[in-house]
Amino acid sequence: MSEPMDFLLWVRGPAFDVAALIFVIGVVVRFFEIFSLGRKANFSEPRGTEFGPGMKSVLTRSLPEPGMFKRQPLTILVGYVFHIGLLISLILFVPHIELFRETFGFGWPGLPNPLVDAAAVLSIVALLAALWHRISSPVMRILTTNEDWLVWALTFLPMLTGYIAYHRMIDPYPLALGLHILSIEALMIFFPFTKLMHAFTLFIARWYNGAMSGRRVVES
Amino acid sequence: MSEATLERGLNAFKEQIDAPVAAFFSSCVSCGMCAEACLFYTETGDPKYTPIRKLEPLRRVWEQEYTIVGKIKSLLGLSKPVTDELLQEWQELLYDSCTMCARCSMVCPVGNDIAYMVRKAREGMVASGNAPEGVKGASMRAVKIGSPMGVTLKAVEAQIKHIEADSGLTIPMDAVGADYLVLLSSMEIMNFPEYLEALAKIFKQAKVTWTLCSTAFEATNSGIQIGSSDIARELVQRIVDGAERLKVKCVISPECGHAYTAIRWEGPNLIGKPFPFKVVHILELLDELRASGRIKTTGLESDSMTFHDPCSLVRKGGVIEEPRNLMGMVTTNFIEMQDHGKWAWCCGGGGGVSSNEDAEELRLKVFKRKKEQLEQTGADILVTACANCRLVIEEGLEEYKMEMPITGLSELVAEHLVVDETKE
Amino acid sequence: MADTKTLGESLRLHGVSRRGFLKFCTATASMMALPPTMVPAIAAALEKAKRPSVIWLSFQECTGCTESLTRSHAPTVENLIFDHISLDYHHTLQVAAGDAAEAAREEAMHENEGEYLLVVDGSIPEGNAGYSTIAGISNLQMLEESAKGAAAIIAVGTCAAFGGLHKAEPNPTGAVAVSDIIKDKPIINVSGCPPIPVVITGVLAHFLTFGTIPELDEYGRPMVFYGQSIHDRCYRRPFYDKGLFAETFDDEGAKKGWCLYKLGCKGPMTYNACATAKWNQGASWPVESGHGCLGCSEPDFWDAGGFYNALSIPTSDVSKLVTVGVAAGVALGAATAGLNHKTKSNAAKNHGTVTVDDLEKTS
Amino acid sequence: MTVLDNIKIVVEPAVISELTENTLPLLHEIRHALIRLAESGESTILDLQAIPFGPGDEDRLLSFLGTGEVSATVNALGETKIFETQYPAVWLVEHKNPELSRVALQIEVTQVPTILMTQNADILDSIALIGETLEQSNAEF
Repeated sequence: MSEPMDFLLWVRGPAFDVAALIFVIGVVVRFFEIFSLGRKANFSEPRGTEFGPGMKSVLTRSLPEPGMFKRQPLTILVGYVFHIGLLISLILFVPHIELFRETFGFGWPGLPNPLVDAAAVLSIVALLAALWHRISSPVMRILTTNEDWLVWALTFLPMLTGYIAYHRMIDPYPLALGLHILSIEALMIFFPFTKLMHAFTLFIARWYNGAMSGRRVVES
Repeated sequence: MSEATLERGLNAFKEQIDAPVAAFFSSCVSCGMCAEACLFYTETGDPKYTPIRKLEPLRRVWEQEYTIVGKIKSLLGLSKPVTDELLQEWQELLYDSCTMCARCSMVCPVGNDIAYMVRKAREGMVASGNAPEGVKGASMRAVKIGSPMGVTLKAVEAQIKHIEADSGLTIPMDAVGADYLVLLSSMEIMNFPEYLEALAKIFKQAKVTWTLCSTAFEATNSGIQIGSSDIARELVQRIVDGAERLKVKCVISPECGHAYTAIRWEGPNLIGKPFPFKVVHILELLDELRASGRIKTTGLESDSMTFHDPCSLVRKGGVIEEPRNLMGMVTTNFIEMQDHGKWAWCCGGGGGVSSNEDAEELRLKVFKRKKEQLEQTGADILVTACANCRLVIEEGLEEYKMEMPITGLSELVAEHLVVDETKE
Repeated sequence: MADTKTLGESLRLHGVSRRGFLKFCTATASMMALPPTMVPAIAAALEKAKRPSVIWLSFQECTGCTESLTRSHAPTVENLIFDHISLDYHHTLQVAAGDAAEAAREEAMHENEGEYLLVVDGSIPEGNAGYSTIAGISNLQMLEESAKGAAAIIAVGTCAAFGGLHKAEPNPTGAVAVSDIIKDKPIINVSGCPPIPVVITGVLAHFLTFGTIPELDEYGRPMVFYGQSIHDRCYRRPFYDKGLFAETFDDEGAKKGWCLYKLGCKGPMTYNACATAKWNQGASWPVESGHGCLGCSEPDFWDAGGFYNALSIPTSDVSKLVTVGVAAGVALGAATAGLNHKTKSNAAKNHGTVTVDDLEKTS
Repeated sequence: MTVLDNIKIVVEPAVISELTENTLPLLHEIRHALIRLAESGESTILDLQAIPFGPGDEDRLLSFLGTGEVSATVNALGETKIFETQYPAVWLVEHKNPELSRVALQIEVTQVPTILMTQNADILDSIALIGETLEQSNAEF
């Protein structure tokens, strides 16, 4: 009789614990995996510094080179809309902020819900466009592995179920909310072991690129 | 005698993978943006040339050897192994269709330095015997004869005599205690002796003491192009020994782009310690002489001129401002290409591609990109600072039946140099 | 005890005029949360409605549900309803005691076989039967006996509907809901701790009026009362949408009546009629009085995380979880790093210098 | 009760301009009901107890609606107060029980609220009653 509620309690309880543990352990392990491979000392005489340019690249790689925008506007546009929409939905929606506050002990003000809702819709549309692009672009198709489909689905489902839960399109609400949380748990479990990890490692990658270029005074 | 085996190749991959490589592979989301930066893709439209895809063998080794997921996948039999067939197939992608121009490394949204990884992937290709014949031959000649084009010391000496006779300038050889050791690329010796003559003229005017070295005249490094640090080390060691023997303060890399990368950035790491001398690119030195007023030019050209940036100088060397300062010394009508400096497009012949016969057809096809860039400028003359680029562009222009004189920047500076007529 | 008069006849006997009857029907429609357009249909049905027998069983409970019902406001309308039902057994309210009381139950069951309404409040212990007995009869036995001849069962209160407080972790008595035991009868769950009185009478009125059970949701609750969440009907909802929240119970936001989500309001997951029916003669309801909804009409609400934790917060201690995760990650990561290091140094050891003589592979 | 009477109760006056998100849609609904009434003669009844009012919302709404020309009281099963608001055809009907608690509050958008109209059965009863009285008086004379 009470399955949806049992389900909600399960995803908010034991399932969340398991997912969060796997997520945290996985991410930490992945960092060890990466950094344990080290980097050889560089004996060449530097022209410039590493740290500053590295940090600069961390920021500047978020902006596309104008020529690339002309060649591949869809990737860039979809990338922006999706990521901004995702970030707004993820970190500026009050119920999510409460979760962060509970986890880290501090929170921040959220956005009014209709704005978050609009961002989420844009993000969902962008994800669908990204899927279409992945299917139709020869370059993306040749690069695409099963992991890419998986990662797309893992990203899409939380957005979709979040939208459904917010608009109460599935009854009862505990089921809708439960599905949303479950989809995020799936995301968390797979996160460290798939390219979803790029959300963290891209900062490392960008820094290395910027630092190695900075050493030669090339703006990267 | 040992031989190349798959096992040695895999071992080399394992050795080469470091934290940046792991961070790069972890970050790739298969967005395909790198393809748009690569002339082998933009000019052919063939998605197999997408830069990040060229690293599939390296990526597999990384995943299977250095990640938990990869190990689990291997246990479950879900991993695709790196086989000799795979490496054979990838030879075209890692050699024929990559000049290591690093343009892709500049556009990757997550910051992957793809060229850095291609360089590393080639280590495994060499060790497993999957390098192209042309590049192998160049390495063989470089190690055994002393130059990838098979130029011997005798040939160099002949050229020197020729230049000295023509110009009345002196070209010192093995002069101990000179400030600068001048290195040359084979192509400069054989195809563009003007370069050496230009240096002799400029250095005389600027009162720079310099010398050539009989045991280390060749600057290019086939080891870097084929992707073997062991071979590259042997070649760099010759230069280090020569420079130490002649007690020079500074080694001058010739215009050739990859030679600069090899000696300037890879050299010290190959021998595992800092050099006891400095390394400068010839353009860096010329710009320094210009800035300090030691060389002046006159009779500036009025023909419109554009400059081709060798990839190794800009994206890998940071020598971007210097050639522009020097262009200002020789022409009043300098036109930049649409994509220049760090965004310059490769001529298509770098990274060993020009010495790889397998790649010739493809190289000429993708030259279209450079040709269009050149056409857009409407310039009368093309100036560059790399003998390899110059030769590749000449061939390309011929293929596309386009008339455009090409000249080296150092020669151009020498041509307009104000020479004091004082007798010694 | 059996009465053959219809409700219409009974009302006219009480001297109720036709305008009075219309008014009564209007009030009943309002109580059943049915639209005013239903009034003529209600009038026609009530005119012919027969007087049903009701047996009320109380098991593991606190009598809060009965309290809620008997202290309900607007007594006239409900009184008329109650006047018209025959409450043949309710051990808290009835005068009879002991054997006489049980005899009354058996008689009502016998006389109205297949037609009486069974109302249950409280959960049923499935563990030791001795946890809760009435007249020496275990709750389980009494329920099974009484359910056999019932036309329908109304499970009043969250305990009867979902197990309630007793079923909360660790559920020492093995408490279950009525629906966990009785599978072959229509069951209407009127959840809430306690349920809104007007909802209890509304359901009775519906059964009385139409002789059928109302449309139910997936938890067996009448859609008219439980069809919408507290959140959707909450007058503070506009503040939620604007992102205006009370952060503490005494801050400016609280004083301005902003949304109580952050203070743990379970309104979004709770389906009940509090926002419209309200409590204490329509005076107010929990959210209006400044306290978030506890979610009392939902299954397992006792175990659904702290009453003062936002709904989006997992039930466990997340910070602790993260700390444990990081510690475990570091340990496991160090092991992985060691493994990677070993692989790499082995590769370095196995490195055979590449010379130009071994660029070719043997075929 | 005297103790309770000592508690000071402050009633804040309703401000019409501050119609909230709960009351505004209702006004729109009334407007649409009026249009329906004008076009097709269809009446509408809105049950205010089904509307999730916040504190003061009801007062705000009622003061916005104001009072019009007609008011009436029906005494049947307690008192029912009916009045037309300042918007003609918008009626407010409040049903109370004999204990004076409200049992229903409705807005009727119609020409005459149903409760005011005499029921057909009552007309027949009325004919019979008057007939009876006349018969009796005839008999007396």
